[in-house]
Formats: sequence, structure tokens, C-alpha cells
Amino acid sequence: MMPLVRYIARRIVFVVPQLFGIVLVSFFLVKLIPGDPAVMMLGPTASAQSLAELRDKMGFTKPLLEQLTHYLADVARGDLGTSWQTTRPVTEDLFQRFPATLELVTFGLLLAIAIGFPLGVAAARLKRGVTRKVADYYGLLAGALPDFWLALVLIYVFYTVLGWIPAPLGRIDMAILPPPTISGSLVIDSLLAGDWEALRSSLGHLALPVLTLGLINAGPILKMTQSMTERTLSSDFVRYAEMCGLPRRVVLRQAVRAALPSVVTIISVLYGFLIGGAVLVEIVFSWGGAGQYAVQGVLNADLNPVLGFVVFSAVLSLVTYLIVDLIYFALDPRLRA
Amino acid sequence: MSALLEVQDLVKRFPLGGTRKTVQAVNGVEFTIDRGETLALVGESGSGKTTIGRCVTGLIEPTAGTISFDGKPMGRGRDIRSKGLRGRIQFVFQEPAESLDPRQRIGETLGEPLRYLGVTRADRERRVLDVARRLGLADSTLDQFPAELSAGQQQRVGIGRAVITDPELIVLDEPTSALDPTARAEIVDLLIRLQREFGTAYLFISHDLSTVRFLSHRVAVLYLGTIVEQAAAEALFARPLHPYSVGLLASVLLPNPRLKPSSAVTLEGEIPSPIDLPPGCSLAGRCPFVGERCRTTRPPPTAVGPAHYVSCFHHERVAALDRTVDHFARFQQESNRLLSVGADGN
Amino acid sequence: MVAAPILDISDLWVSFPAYRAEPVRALKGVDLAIPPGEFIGLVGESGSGKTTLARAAMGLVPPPGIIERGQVLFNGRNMGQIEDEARRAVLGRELAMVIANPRAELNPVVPVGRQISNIVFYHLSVSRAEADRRALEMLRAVRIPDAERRFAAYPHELSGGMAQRVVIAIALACTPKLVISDDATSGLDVTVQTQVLDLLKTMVAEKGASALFITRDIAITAHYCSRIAVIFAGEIVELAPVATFFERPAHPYSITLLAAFSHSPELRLRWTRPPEVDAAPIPAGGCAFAARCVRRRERCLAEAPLLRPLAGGRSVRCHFPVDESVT
Amino acid sequence: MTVGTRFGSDAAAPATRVDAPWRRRLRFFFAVLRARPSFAVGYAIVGSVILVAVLAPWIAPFDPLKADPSVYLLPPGGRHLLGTDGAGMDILSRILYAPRVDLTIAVLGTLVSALAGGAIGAIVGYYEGQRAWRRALSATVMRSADVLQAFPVFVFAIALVAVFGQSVRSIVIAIAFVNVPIYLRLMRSQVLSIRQLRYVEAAYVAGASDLAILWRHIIPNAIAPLVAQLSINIGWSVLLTAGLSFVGAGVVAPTPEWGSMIAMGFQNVVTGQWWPSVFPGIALGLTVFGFALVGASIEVLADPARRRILSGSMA
Repeated sequence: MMPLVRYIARRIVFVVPQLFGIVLVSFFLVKLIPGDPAVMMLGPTASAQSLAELRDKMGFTKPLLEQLTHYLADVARGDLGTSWQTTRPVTEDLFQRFPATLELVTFGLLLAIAIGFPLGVAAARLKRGVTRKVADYYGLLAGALPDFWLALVLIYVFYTVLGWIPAPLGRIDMAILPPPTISGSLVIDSLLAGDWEALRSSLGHLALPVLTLGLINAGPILKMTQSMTERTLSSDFVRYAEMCGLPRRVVLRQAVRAALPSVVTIISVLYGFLIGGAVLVEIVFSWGGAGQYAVQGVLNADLNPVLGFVVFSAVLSLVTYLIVDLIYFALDPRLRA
Repeated sequence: MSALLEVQDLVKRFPLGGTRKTVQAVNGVEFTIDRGETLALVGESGSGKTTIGRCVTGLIEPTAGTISFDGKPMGRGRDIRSKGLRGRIQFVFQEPAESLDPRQRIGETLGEPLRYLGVTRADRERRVLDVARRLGLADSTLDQFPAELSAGQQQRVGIGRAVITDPELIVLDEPTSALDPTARAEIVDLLIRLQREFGTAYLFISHDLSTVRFLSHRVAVLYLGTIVEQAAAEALFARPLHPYSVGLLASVLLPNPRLKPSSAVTLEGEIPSPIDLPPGCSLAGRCPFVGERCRTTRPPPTAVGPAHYVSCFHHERVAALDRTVDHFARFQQESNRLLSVGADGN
Repeated sequence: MVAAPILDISDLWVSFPAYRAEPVRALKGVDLAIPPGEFIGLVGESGSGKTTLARAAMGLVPPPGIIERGQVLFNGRNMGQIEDEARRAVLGRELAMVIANPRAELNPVVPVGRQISNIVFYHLSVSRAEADRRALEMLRAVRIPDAERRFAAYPHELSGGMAQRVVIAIALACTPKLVISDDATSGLDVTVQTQVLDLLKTMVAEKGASALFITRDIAITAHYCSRIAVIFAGEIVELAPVATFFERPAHPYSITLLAAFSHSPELRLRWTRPPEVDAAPIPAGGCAFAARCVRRRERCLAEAPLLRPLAGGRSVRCHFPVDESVT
Repeated sequence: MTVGTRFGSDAAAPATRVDAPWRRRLRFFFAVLRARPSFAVGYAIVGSVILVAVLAPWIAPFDPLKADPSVYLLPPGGRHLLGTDGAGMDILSRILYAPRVDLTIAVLGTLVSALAGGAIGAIVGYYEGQRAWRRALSATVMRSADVLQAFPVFVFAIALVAVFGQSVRSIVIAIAFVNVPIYLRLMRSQVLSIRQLRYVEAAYVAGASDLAILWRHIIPNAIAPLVAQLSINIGWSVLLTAGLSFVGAGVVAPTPEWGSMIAMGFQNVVTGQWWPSVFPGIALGLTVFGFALVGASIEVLADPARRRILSGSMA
């Protein structure tokens, strides 16, 4: 598979400058955030002299360029500095928090695909009828609802009124001991550890946020699946397949197969977006994810977590784009020329 | 005085995405066009005829070779848009619908080239009306949009836009192949009439031999980026000397069941891809006269008559083909008999 | 007893509704019968309705078109009213279509060999292995160079000529009774076109099937068809055996079509009406070709001619056809 | 003997302007609305939201900023139709005033990004792949667009707001900055495909300058998809603004804005008072839904092929 290897090599060569660009831009951006980190750390009552000492130790007084090269060297070593809010290295914080975000986003997107994809294909096939109407309006409505608002409504209905799910506070019940972290996802870890109690509780806590993300993001997936399948259904080769008398299901399968690459693209774009975009749902459910951690960082001018989060999520989205390209490559033989 | 257009050793290679290989579209082409003359570039897909047309009009930059117009070479400093050349060379495209801006009215499209020559609005409107009438378009068409016109009318507008600046040379890239037979005949008649009136030279690019025969003074037959034969039109159609010209002429279908396409020279197989060309003569794989030399060295153009060049080692054997390949004369005779009767309603 | 026609189209009217305007009548009462083993050429310019006729023959009139009147019988079955499942059993199996630009109409992500095998697999319900074997056999029959390798090739990897041969292989894979070629060779180069047309004609004849050659180029019908039908603005204006047609076409439009190939502009001009800007609009009831006909008389404007038989197995839709005596 | 001179110029009567094209287009537009009720709903929503924003002072029952602690957390119904929030402010009045802030931010933000993104996209698209330095220019611009888009959008917006300070102006800048890559990419791909079309080449051969080609042929044909995206993007920006306010990085309370209203009502939901958060959410959702429908209609009307299918089905 020579072309595939060359294709990957070319893509990876692209990733490096992009990563460098991201670190550069975020470094200067964060440096512009007003508010003096030293004052934040020691509090307004600290003496000028101790503030100056701290600034010196943290290297804030050095010329910007020097700080940058210093910072780049650290990042290269994987050291993203320490957060004065948690007083722990940012890398450690992120490794502890990112799995929460990834678990939420992954399950949320899987639900969105489970809702959006089949509905989109069904809507493309039926020119009129109820399903078509439902799909059209759902596609537009889902994309229009604010996810944090829907979360609140779901909490009100399922917790306050019906009481079916546990209090929306964190990923697992306070009283239960979380299982040993292997994959970082509580659900999977408790399954692996066979701890049914922890599994029941983590699923219970996961239900509403995943439902929120699932319902909202099913919209764009549905719309893209519907429009792409409609386009392939009216394309020349499907018309020709009809003329050759191929059975309905075979024709539909071929049309969906041809529409798949674009659907995969929208899913990957959503995945990249949600890593930073699901923060509102994280806050409503006090999920303790990486997004929340970064937002706190910005609001309290704690620079390193923000920088760390940006670099982390950029790497993740670039990796997802790379995976998507590979899927594209596998799905469409024309690229393997 | 020197020819209007001179093309020397024109070469064009397109990089093939992602690999080091290149598409060898044009491989060393030479020809000239005099004022008021029509030279036809005849060839099938992959012959490079469209690429040559686009190089001449500056739409594509040649890899090597020189193109000189009115004695002076064209290049970076003197291209089609520079003051001295603007409006003197025009282009007519193959697809009528795509050559007109869908959001611009016909009158506006026709007059646009004059804008770039700094012609005043009043003069523009007058010349647009005049050209529209000369093309047989009603005045009301000027307010319409391209979508409201038939393919034949759209093509007339494309020609009108080219003729309005009274150019010395028009490059026409297969102007008739997208049209129905009746519309095609009208456009061909129109082109001949406009040439007679304005004395414009045409570089007529086509794969349709019967149209080429009808309106060109000289013909160059192209195969995979090289001119395999070049001659005056009557000479070439009467006595084609290159196997490819013969094969091309032999496969023309005439609308008369008795005039079967002759099987004197049948070119088997497919046109090879212009990406990795064989070393010797590019027709070697399909030619019935192929010899050892054909596979190794490229046959140089040899003069076989007044301004008649052919690039083939075996052109004498082709000439020796006694059976005439060309039934066109008989078809023309039959068609005249048929058309001369009944038009006046008896 | 003349064998029953494979395809029998009688008085077929097809129209397309248009927004805030009269519906566009694509076919206005077409009658056409194709006996078994016969090659009919249908010649018409763009907008004459020839492609609509081909689609109607398969019962697949493109939406929003509807069949207003008349019927299309294929092997005795009414293709207009046939249910979806029954039509699928006929199309591709008994009635096959060869289309114009194959590289756009073959599935871009499925190897061509597999696409031929699909037709055999679903229509003849044989095992996949048997279907693949037949597909390979068909690839060889259409003389595609080294068929084994091309079996796994994708449409975009083939040249125009080869893609066209694959489509012919698909059409003939299940030995159909009628093959419709919808301008199948228009996209090909001249030298390749004759090869593909010869191949199509010999293979269809070998299978004892009949063919409907739909084309813009009257010259193709001269060499590959036994009878020719000329269609103008949704009506068949002339139907005749090829020999008598080209000896002396009767309908003025047929003559204009031939005049397009002539190299004497004066004669051709004689058959084109000069454009009159303020000409009175042609009344609807008259002959559709009246606006362009040089032989037009009063009667042509008042009364639309019917398709009526003349000598020599010919029929023409014209009040004043150019008759044989004037040679 | 030329066909043209067969009839003189005076013989042809000047074409009477039976139906001005814009009147024809307007009639077709209303027919489309009748045929596709969902489009009509979209224009109705957007129209009424704008109307509400303009007429708010006259139609709002209470002063949106007056906090009356004695009537805090009243349930909907009675004098306060939609109830009051934790601070005793009337929810309905605040919802009616909110679009003034939300829409201005979203419209301004997207317009700025559309103009900037569109212009850069057009230049980059037109000059891509041509002479050396132009190819380098477009490559750098595209790579920086990739960098911008690799950023987690929401966190990036918050950071921008933090940098420029918490004001309406800085939110507009944040939204503009985040949306620029969308328009840049859209315009570039449009221009890349249009610049190869024959009528553009015809203008080139006739001697048109790059600017003339861009202005006369490329931009007019590339605008339609941009306008469709603009409408969808306004809706999305309203959502982003509300999100920023929700985390406290957007519009500062007590200015009436849907996002901050939802945030203020956040604690009460758990204890059963749902209305301070739910009603603003509905207004926000409806507005974004309206803009999405308008965007969808423009997408169909702007694309000649889909317009023909639509008019065919309307017959």
C-alpha cells in the first residue's frame, strides 16, 4: 500500500507546523490576558516586594521571546507548567480530567450518530410523509437549541420531577469508591473491574449529559446524511442502477455507501468541536472535565491550564482529522490513484 | 511579410498530482497561420489540441517553445492582456452554456471586451446592436439571460463576443461539437461569412472531420501531442499520407448506407495514455504499417509536396494504397442531387 | 403472421408540468413498434423527446413527468402501470439500456467486474462465484484487453472506450430481448466509436435481440440500423426502411437534417426559412414543423398532418411530402 | 449576402418591459413561500424577532432592569405573564429586550467575519497555484486558517473575551475572529471552482484585469452560498454569545440577554423553579431555528439546479 504510506507521511508533515502555530498563537494570546498572575496567586494583600520576587521566579520579567523559547522547550518535554489554582502540574491535571471529557463526548456522539444517521437515510428515501417532515424539522431544531439549556430542562424533568436519575453532581456517587482507572472511562473501568455498583452509578450520572449531547448533535449529522444521501440517490450511477433493475435495497446501500465519506467528515468536525465545545454541559453537570478546567483558568487568569488545554485539544483534533483522512482514503478508491 | 501567428517547438507538460510523473500533453509542435487563413488542428482526445489553443491565447504557460504573434514573440512581458495585444486574439469555447456568465445579460456580455479597449458606452451599444444583427439575433435577445437561449443562440453570442473587437485571430476550441447537426451547420456558415467580411484568421480545433474539411484552408493532424501530418486541406483529404490520417478519415460515418467506412487502414486498440509515452512513433502500438524503426526512433517531418509534411517512415507504402479511402466526393454529389429538388414546394 | 413486436408504443403522450406555464408536452402521440431482431434508429435533435421516449419505454419517466395518454407494451406488459418489483425483474434482464457517458454512470467505488456480476447475481439468482465467472466471460466477449486485471479496476481507471464496453457487457449479461442505446457512443472518439458500434451490433444480433439506437447523428443509423424513425418536437415525422429513406427522404425536416452534412451552403440555405422578426405566431393546431418549413402552405398552418403510410413501407407526417416521382 | 441585414433596425419594435425582472422574482419568491411553509415560518420568526427588538420599549410590560425583591420567583401567570426571576425582575420584559443585545452581537460579528473572510478567501482562491509568491501567500493563509480552526472554539472565544475585556465590543471581536475561517474556506473553494469556468477565461482573453474579473464575474457568482451561510451563522453566533454569558464570560448581568438569564435561573431549576431558565431558552432556540430556516431557503433559491426542481414540484 505504497500510496497510503506516502499519504500518511504527507499528512504528518503538515501536522508539525500546525502544532507549532497553535502553541505560538495560544502563547501570545494568553500573555495578552490582563490581570497579573502574581497578584492572583498571592492575593491583593501581598507586599510589592514578594510580588516582584514571585514574578522573577516565574520568569515573567524576562523578555517575551525568551519566555517563549523557554515555554517551547517545556512543551516539547511535555511539561505544561503548573496551575496555581490546583497547585499541580497542568499535564497531570489534564491527564486526570481529559478522560472525563472524552468519555462524555464519545458516548454523546455515538448516541447522536445512532439517532441522526438512520433518520437521515430514511428521510432521504421518503419524498413525503411523516418521517420526512419529522427529519426536516428535527434537523434544524436540534441545531438551534442551546445545549446547556436543554441540559437544564432534562435535569428538571428527569431529576427534579421524576427523580429517575441521581443528582447532577459529578461522574459518580460520592459514597462509591471509583474503580481503578485503566481506560479513564468510569463505565469501562467499572465493567473491567466487575464493580456493578460503580457501573450503575456512573451510567446513571452519564445518562443525562450524553442524552443532551446526543439530541443536539444528532441535528447536523442528520442534515448531512440526508442531503448527501439525497444527492447520491439522484446521481447518475444510482439512476443507472435503477435502469438495470437492481433491487431497491441494493440501490439504497450503494447510495449510502457513496454518501459515507461526507458523513464521516461532519462527525470528525463535530468531535473536534465538542472537545472544547461540551464545556457548558460539563459545567451544568459539574462534570470536572478538561473544558471546565480551562474555562476556570481563563476566568481566573491562571494561564498554564488554558495553554495546556488548547495544546491538548489541538493535538486531539489534528489526530481525529488524520484518522478521518485515513477513513476517507479507505472509503474512496479514487484517492488511491 | 511574416505570418500572423508562428509557433515553434511548443512543449507542454502537466505535473501529475502526488507523483513525479507528468502528462506529456504537447511534445514539440510547429505551425504558422497567415492573415485571413483557417488552420484546423484535428485530433482525438489526448492529442493536445485544446492545450495548444490555450497556450496560444495565454491561458496556459508553455513549458518550452515560442509563440510569436504579428512577428513579435509573446511571453511574460507581452501577454494577451498587455496593451499592444488586447482584443487582437479572441477565444470561442466548446460548451455554449458555460461560456456565458449566467448572471449577465446578453447585451452586457457582447459588449464586455470593448470595455477593456476603453470604448465609450455609446459606441459600445452601437457596435453591440450591429454585431447582434450580424449574428441573426433579435434585438430583444440583448435583454435576456443565457439560460433563456437555445444552445445555438448561446454559441452565436460566444462568437459575437469574440468578433466584436475585430480581432486578427480567433482560436475556436470545438465550437460546434456540442450542437445539434442543424445548429452546427448554421454556425459553420456564420463563421465562413464572418471570415469573408472581416478577414479574421481562425485556429479551428476539432475532431469532426466533415466540418474541418468544409471551412479550413490548411489542416494539421495531431496525435498524442505531435503533428503527424500537415498540408493544404484539399491535398490532405484527397491523398492522406500518414497511417493515422488515413485511419481517421476511414472511420468517418457518412449519412448514406451505400458509402461504408473503408477498412483500408483500421487502427486497432485504444489511444495510449499521454503519461508514459512510448519512445518511437506514438502510433506504433496501433499502426498496421509498424516496422522496427517505428518502435525506437521518432519519425521526423519530411516534405512530400508543396507545404505538405508527414512524420512517418512508411508514407510511400501509405501513398501506394490504391483504393481511395474518401467517399466524400460521391456523398457531396448525392446530397446536391437530393437537396436541389423540392425546396420550392412542388 | 408477423411476429408480435417486442416493444409496442401506441399513441403515447408524456408531459412535464411547469410552474405558472403550460405543461411542456415532451411526447405528443408517439406510435412505434419494434419487431424481434430488428434494429430501429430514432434520430432527433435535443429537446425532440427522444430520451423521454427511451425512459418511457422502461416505465421510468423522470419526475415530474407523467404519461397522459397511450401505453407502452414491452413483451405484452404495460410498462407504465407495472408495479415496482415487476419492473425491476424486467429491466436489466429483458430490457437493457446502454448509456452515454459511462464513467459518470458506473458506481465510482465498486470495481467494474463486480458491477457486471451484480446484474447476473440479482437477476438470474445464481451463486456469486457463478456470477463472477459470467462477468469475466462478458468482459472477454466485449474484447477488453487483459480482462482479469480490468475485472478489479474502478470506473475512473478506464478509458472512455473501455468504460463503454463494460456498459455493453452489463447490458448483454442476461441476454435481453431489447437493447436501447441512448446516444451511447456520443462521448467517444471517432476511431473508437466505429469499433464500439460494430461490437454492439454483432453481439446484439448474436443474442437474437432487437435494438433501439437513439442518436443525434443520422449517419450512425445509416450504417447500423434496418429502419429509421425521425422525431421532431415529440412527434414521429417519418418512419422508413434505411435504404429507401436515404435514397429519397420525404419529410422536409428529414431533408434539413441531411442538408446539415452538405458542403454547399447555397443548397442548405434553400431549405432554411429566413428569420422573420414580426412573423405571425404559428397557430397551435398546425404542423409543428411549420415554423421552419420552406414548403409550408395554408393547410399546414390550419391542420396538423397525421402519420400516414406511403409506398415502400414508408410513413410520413406531412401534407406535402417530397415524393419519389421528382428524382 | 449577410443574414443580419435582412431586416432593418427600425422594423424591430423595442421590447416592451412586460414584467420587470425584480417583480417576477418577487412573485416567484412568494410562491415558494406558499409551496414551502417551513421557509415562510423562518422568515416570520426572523421578522418578528427583529420587530420585537425594535419595539421592546413600547411592548414590554415592565422595566427590564427594575429588580423588585418583594415579587421574586413568582410563577408564570397574573401580572407577570412569564413570572419573575430570583432578583424579582420580569422575565417577559427581559426576553423582549434581549434580542437587542444578542442580535446586534451576532449580526455584527458574522458580518465582520463574512466580509473579512470573504475578501481574503477571494484573493487567496484567485491567486492560488499561480506565480510563485502568490502560491506562498495563499499557502500561508490557508495553513493559518487551519491553525485557527484547530483551536477549541469555545475556549478560544472565552480567551479572546478575557483579552479584550468583558464588553459587547469584545464579544463581537471574538465571534468575528472565530467565524473568519468558515467564510475564508467557503469563499476560497467557490472562487477556485469559478475561476476555471469558461466565461472567466473569456474575460481574461479579452484583456480584463484581475480586479475586473474578480469584481464582475467571480464574486457575483460566489455570493449566494455565502449569504446562506451568513444566515445559519448568525443563529450559531447567538448560541455562542449565550454560551459565553452562561459561563460568565459574555454579557454582564443585569443587561437582558438570553444566555445570562438562563445562567441566573440555573440554581433555581434544581429546586423546582424552572421558568427563569426555560422561557429565555425557548426564545433563543426559536430565533436560531428561524435563522436556520432562512439559511436553508437561501441555499435552495440560490442554487439554480435546486431552484428548478423546486419550481417543477410547485407546478
